[in-house]
Amino acid sequence: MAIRVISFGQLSEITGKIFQAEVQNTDQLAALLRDRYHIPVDIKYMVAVNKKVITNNTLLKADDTVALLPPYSGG
Amino acid sequence: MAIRVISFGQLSEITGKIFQAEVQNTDQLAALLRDRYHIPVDIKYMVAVNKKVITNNTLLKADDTVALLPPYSGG
Amino acid sequence: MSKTVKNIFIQGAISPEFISDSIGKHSAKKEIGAHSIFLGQVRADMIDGKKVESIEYTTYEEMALEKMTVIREEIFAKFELTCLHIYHSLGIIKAGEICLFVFTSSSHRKNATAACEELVERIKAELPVWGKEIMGGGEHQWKVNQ
Amino acid sequence: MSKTVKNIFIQGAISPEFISDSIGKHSAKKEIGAHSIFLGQVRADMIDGKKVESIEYTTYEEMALEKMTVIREEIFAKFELTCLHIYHSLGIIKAGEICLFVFTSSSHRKNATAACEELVERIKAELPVWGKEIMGGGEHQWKVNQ
Repeated sequence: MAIRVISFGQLSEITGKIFQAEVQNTDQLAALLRDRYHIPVDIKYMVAVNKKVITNNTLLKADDTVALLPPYSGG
Repeated sequence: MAIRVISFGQLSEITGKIFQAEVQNTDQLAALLRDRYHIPVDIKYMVAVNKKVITNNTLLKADDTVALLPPYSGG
Repeated sequence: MSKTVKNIFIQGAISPEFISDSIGKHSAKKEIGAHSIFLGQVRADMIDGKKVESIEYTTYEEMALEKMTVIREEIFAKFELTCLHIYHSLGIIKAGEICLFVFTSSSHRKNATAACEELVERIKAELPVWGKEIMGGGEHQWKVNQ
Repeated sequence: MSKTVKNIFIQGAISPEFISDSIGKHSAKKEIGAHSIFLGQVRADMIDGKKVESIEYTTYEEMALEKMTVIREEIFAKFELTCLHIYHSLGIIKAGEICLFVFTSSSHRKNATAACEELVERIKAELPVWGKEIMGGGEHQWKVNQ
């Protein structure tokens, strides 16, 4: 199942702005980011599913939008 | 000895903006304000001699300027 | 000891254009990261069923400017500021118009914000300025700061 | 539940004229006694001997506006405010230009000041916005909020 992932800030330089990920849940996505995109461990980020930040592993549906959010630095 | 007194805010409506007072010290001035100008007791004010607020009875010299300052209400 | 005594008083209301000019002048100071601005606006309070239409401000100017010089120095000593500007209206200011403009700038926000707040409190408490609230029918009452 | 989601984002810098227009619009609201304004200005920081010339801001707009709607409601519930306006720049903002404008108004100063401060803190902590600091030679680094 291909999930749409949007990437922001520093992460968008590594993964590109938008990509498709063949994952069932957010833990699989984290593994993919580590293994395929080689995101350094010192880069912290949060994951939002349909604009809500999640903290535990979350099942994904085909029409979900996942966002990768590095620490905010607005203002 | 005539001392120059400047009056501000509500007090200036009672005493006029500037007046001369024949007093030796600030206690005599307070008595004059009460007796001649009948300043009501519920009107609070501070006294400044040469722009410094005084709290105790203060001797006055001929070239001193005394100011009567009701509670501030700027801003 | 010679201090520069800056005037803070403006005859009449403080216009929004005056404020934007003041803001614009800071674009050359590239170490600034944060501005904090306080504006006092004349309120159309109801007093015993009568509406305040304007406030007439008067001051003991010499004493106020000396006091302001001291406050300015103490604020600069207490907070890390790039600059600090204060303007207070004198004369009749109509309800809805601006009568006080306090403007602090710093590299980081905490200093600008805290300094601005303390300045406003000190201006209201320590500057010999008086406001006469003028009602519709021409009656007036002397403003009391909270 | 239908909420009005207001846009807060502006492409490019926030001009002093935009700020004065915003201030001027409040003269008809005669219950206002105090305005508190916070402005964020892009700082020309030195990073490893290179000067920041601009910051490029990007956002996850849908999420940011939803979050801002919640923050706005919570601030209105917590403080007695007449009104509240927020503008954040997107795109490249040069050092010395203004990138954030937070504006609160109230009948009395404590509410306006406290609300403005809390809004700035929450905007910096909770809005999905990112700043890319662009140096003279074209290098960049991602901004970190303190």
